[in-house]
Amino acid sequence: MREITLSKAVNEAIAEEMRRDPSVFLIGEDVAEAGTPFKVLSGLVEEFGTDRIIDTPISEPGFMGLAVGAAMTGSRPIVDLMFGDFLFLVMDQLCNQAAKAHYMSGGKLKVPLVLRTNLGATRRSAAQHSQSLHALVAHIPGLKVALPSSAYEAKGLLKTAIRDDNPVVIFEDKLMYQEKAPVPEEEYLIPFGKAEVLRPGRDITIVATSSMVQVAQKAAVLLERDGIAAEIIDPRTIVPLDMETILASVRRTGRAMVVDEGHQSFGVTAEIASRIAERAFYHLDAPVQRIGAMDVPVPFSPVLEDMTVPTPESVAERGRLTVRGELFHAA
Amino acid sequence: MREITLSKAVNEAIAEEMRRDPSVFLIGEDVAEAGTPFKVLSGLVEEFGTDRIIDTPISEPGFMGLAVGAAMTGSRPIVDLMFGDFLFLVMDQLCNQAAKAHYMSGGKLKVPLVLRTNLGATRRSAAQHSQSLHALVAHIPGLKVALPSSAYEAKGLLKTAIRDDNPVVIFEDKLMYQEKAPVPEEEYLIPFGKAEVLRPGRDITIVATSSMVQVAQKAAVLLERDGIAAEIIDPRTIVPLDMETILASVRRTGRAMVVDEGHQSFGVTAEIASRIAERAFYHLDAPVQRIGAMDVPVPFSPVLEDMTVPTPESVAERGRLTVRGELFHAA
Amino acid sequence: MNARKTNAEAYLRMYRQMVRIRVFEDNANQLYLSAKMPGLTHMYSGQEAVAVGICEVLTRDDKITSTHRGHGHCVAKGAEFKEMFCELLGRAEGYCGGKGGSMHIADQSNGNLGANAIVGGSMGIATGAALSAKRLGRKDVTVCFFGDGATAQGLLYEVMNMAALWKLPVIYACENNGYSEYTKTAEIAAGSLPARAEAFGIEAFKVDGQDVLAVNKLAERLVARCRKGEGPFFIQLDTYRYHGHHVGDINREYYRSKDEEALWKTERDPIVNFGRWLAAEGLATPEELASIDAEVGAEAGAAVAYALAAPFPDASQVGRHVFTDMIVA
Amino acid sequence: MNARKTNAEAYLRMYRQMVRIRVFEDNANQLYLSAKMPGLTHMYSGQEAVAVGICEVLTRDDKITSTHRGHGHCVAKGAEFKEMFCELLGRAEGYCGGKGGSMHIADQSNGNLGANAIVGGSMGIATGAALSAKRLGRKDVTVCFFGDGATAQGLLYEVMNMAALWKLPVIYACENNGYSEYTKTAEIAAGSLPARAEAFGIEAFKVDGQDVLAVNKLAERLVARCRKGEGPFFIQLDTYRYHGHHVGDINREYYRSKDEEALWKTERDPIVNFGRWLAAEGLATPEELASIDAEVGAEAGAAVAYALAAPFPDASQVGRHVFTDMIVA
Ligand SMILES: Cc1ncc(C[n+]2csc(CCOP(=O)(O)OP(=O)(O)O)c2C)c(N)n1
Ligand SMILES: Cc1ncc(C[n+]2csc(CCOP(=O)(O)OP(=O)(O)O)c2C)c(N)n1
Ligand SMILES: [Mg+2]
Ligand SMILES: [Mg+2]
Repeated sequence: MREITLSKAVNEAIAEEMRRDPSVFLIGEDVAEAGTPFKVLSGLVEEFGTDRIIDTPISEPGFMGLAVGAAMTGSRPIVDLMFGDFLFLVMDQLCNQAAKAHYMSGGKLKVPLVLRTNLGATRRSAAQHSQSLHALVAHIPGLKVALPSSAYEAKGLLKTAIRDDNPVVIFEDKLMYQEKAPVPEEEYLIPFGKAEVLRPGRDITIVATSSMVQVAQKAAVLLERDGIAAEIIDPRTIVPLDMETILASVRRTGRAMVVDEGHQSFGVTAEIASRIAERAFYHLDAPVQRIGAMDVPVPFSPVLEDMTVPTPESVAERGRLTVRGELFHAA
Repeated sequence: MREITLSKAVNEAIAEEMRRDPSVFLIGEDVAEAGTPFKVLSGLVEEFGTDRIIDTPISEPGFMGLAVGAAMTGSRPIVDLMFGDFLFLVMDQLCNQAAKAHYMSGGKLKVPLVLRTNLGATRRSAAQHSQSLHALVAHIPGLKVALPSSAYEAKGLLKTAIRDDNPVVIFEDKLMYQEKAPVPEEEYLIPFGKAEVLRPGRDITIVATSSMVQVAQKAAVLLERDGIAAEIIDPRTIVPLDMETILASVRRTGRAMVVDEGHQSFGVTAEIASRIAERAFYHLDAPVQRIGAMDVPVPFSPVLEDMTVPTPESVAERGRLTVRGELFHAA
Repeated sequence: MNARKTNAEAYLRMYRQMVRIRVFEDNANQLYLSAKMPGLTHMYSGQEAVAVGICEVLTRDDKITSTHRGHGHCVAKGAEFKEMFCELLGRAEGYCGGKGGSMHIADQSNGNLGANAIVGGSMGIATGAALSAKRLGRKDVTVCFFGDGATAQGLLYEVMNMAALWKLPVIYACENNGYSEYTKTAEIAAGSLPARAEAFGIEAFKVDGQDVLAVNKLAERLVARCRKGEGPFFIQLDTYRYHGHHVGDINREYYRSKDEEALWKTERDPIVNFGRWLAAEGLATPEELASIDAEVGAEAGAAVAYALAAPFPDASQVGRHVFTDMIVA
Repeated sequence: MNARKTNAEAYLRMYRQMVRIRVFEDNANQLYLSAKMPGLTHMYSGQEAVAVGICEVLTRDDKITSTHRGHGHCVAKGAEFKEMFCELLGRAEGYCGGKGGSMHIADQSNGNLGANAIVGGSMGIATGAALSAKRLGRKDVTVCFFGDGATAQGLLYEVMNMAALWKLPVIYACENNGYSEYTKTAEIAAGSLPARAEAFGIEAFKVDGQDVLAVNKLAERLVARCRKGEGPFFIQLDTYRYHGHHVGDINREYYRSKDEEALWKTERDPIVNFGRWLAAEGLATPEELASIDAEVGAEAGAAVAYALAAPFPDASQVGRHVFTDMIVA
């Protein structure tokens, strides 16, 4: 199968959906000629014109609001939010308006919009350009949240998001934009709420999201050397969250770790770990392990920044301790 | 001991700290003559003048930003955010600026501010005036988060917050403003990060926050009728979070429930439950139970709204099932 | 049909709509005072000429966005009393199935994209509706209603900038009732409101918001220009709210004198004055007007009675409509 | 000391400060190009007269807030090269202990409350610093630097409104370099920027941001008026950035022509033109200016060498400064 970058996969998803449905348009900062700072959207304005690939002023709350109104009135906007950190600026329009309009109107208003943004640290971009804030939006009823972990998933999930009648927030991993993966030429969609078992294993289940899927995969290779077979599950969407697949695995392996790049406390690892701990209680041979980013603003200095995120080594080490029953030292 | 309302307790805390420290001022909408819609601040402007009790335009991001700058330059602002739901409007200034400035500046800048706001549903105020959003801010490193559950705690925690050199978000329960509780005449402070055991019990530990403390207490009375002794712990602050007290209790009772009025998914119950499940793993006789608000926008109609929040009956029922080992039916 | 006749019809329709709003609010207030309405609500009484003068020139396809003080806009844009009272009382037959209540009442079938409990919260929505219309080649115009207090929200300037840059068919209708909750506008708004819009290249107007004909004439002109692609526009409509900020705001002399209230009510009432004008012009007799009042009163009474007897939503509704395609357990 | 002499000193100080900024940026760019600097950074080159003309009239107690393009403000407000380069390279001795980097460089000892990676993010902070000064009876003035692109953030209008209502000692200094990333200002800003401030009752000015004396004179007057309680003010300073939006923005002809760049660099360079004027007025010989250039070059070279050899922060630092009083494990 051909291999394309995540960036290209996103670009294709948008182009295909825009060709298919004239009500889809894209709005954000420097999305047209510039094609975004990450060059993800290069070429789209040439095909679709500035009427459908709309450059905005630096007004995140404003264009987020515009998207909500447009979505209520027959359009299907895709909002391009340049950095996930800017989510804080659009929270009111996203969480008080977009997320609630369908419910508050008793189902009469619909808000089919997609908010495309990103997550991920270690780009030496410091505290305001490195956050992974997906846990925040996952806490708000009415928003679906997708976390692709490869070019393949990025394309399939984004296409599904664009066709969804609800507001969907999709986070791309900034570090992955230039990474290639096999992506079919033929059209495909990836359903929401269906986790993927990326690697089978009998000893421990690793649930990993977005950027942490690769980390988990490398950790699994390290664990293999020690004779430990890790099963890796990628939930793909955390709202809706496919607990059935996760629980089936944990009930088999008896052990689980959850790895996510958001801050650990009050984050995604807490939700998934507590659901596992509750619903696989009688199957667990060891406490469910959570590995998130440190609870610190992301520091600029590379030596510090690298300490804040889970690594293949730290994940493997925790997996080893878990399987060997040596966790007391880790906790 | 005299009994005063939570509203009065908050008023006293602010007055005492303003008398003590001239760098403290308060800023928000209709805080002066009007004393806020909840009348919590009545009388303060008469004592401290409009120079220290400052009425603002309806510009939440703006006055939150002003508070950050004032806090960096020798003032200790208290921001009055009329409804907790408006947090979405101030997230950037709170989470990208206030929370990170101390860290990003390597400890040079300090942001000693308090954001006073509220939480709690069942006032028939619908989806944009009923949210309990404390989990969101707890996820952001650099913010302390206090959740008083009585007039006594409201006063002591707020005084501590005002003296703290970090940004602190304190949530008052709207439904409790007119409720009285014993509050000493003498000055006192309540330390952050120290949970309180409000009721001893041997069978199950109930960790309850803010508005849910009273619900838990009523549930405990119901459980007592069935011969079940519930221990109730109020963490008082969730950042910092006193896990030692909670774990000591759970290791004794072997069972735990966490009750919180925020949405259940990706919320406070997940964090506390997953920490308990991990660190009291070998002491647990039953899965840790989480009881949060339903994952739905708060509906207006009373019949629906009342279904969305934990009640003494629903908490007691879950406790009963947990202690009796009948949880399969509940999960 | 001669012009005079057509106008007369429109005039009487506007009169009736203003009366309908006033009567709706009086009934809503009664429901609150008699503890039959859950929560609380913000009365539009006194501001009727604004909503009616503007909505009279809008088609059903045109959109509006509304505010926490939204009953007037809802009625003016064509809503029915029954569904409105049902919504205020949290009943299943309400416009939002009881899930929205007074602060979120929406009626998308008539182009009302909803009240909003976040002050300024709908400014983006209105502008986005205009963008949508323009992009999809539709002719509809959107009117964004908001109060003087809402002009303090930065969002307004963000969206006015984009509306101006992209020439969107949207009208920012600022209802200046002189107060932002318990505070006089002058204390919270520096400079000049129309000048703010003009600084973004938006043509701005001021009009007496108690004079339904003046409002209507201006709106007619601006809506027509919007349809021709000459928008956006900004209008400051000076008006007054008769009640407290919300139904529970009773003792309000500390921020607003009784004399001031009395003056507006006796001298500047939009309904009374318009009624007098209609009579003076020979467009309606006092009896005809009185019979409109009576009809509306009866309509409201019946709707209230209906709503009070209407069923609450079924418990199964609580988890519906979080998403279009999943039910939350 | 006669007035001429004092002025000469101030002029030469301004010249030197402008050169220091230019040289700092050239070195930073080199560090980036040679892959010695982590992340990326935004060059201030071309805009020196703005930061220097304004900061020359500020005392150490006066505050500034800065932007993602913040090195110029930092230098102009009194920062040392060593600590600045250490910060850019993530070293322990940097102004922020290496935790902030280019986009968060702050130097509170000289009144610089920090660069900010959120466009517009420091507008509230600046206004709050002014509120703080006024409330606490201090005389300091705050200057809020931001770009033309940042005027699209609604926050600006919220805080200008409050600054105007409360007469706060703050100056909003809008550095209009004609671009907001890869987009021309005209495409993202409707109307007129100074008019926007005026609509909020704020006196607004326009000045040639390439003319350090013009900037300095205006700033002197406005800062003095701010100290007397006559603030706030708004200044639009027309200027130009020589480099790309950030160091990695190399191929930029699709949004900005090489001719345009060349024109600004050859005809309107603030340092060259000011140097010429100094020589023409007999305030400094070309040799004196050249020796300043040389001194600054040596200073920068030494600071870069120092920073490159300086230690990174200790691992134990990662959990410090999240809070003032707790360490995160
Ligand atoms: C974002 C936000 N801030 C504050 C409030 C509380 N609040 C509700 S109405 C109101 C005053 C609004 O004044 P204005 O816009 O003039 O409308 P009016 O009430 O006069 O119709 C305030 C402050 C709110 N609902 N939303
Ligand atoms: C809130 C926010 N939105 C977008 C960005 C990305 N961004 C960084 S600089 C910039 C352009 C700023 O333009 P301007 O204010 O004119 O400053 P200049 O770069 O010209 O100095 C943008 C869009 C950001 N950092 N923060
Ligand atoms: Mg008003
Ligand atoms: Mg610029």
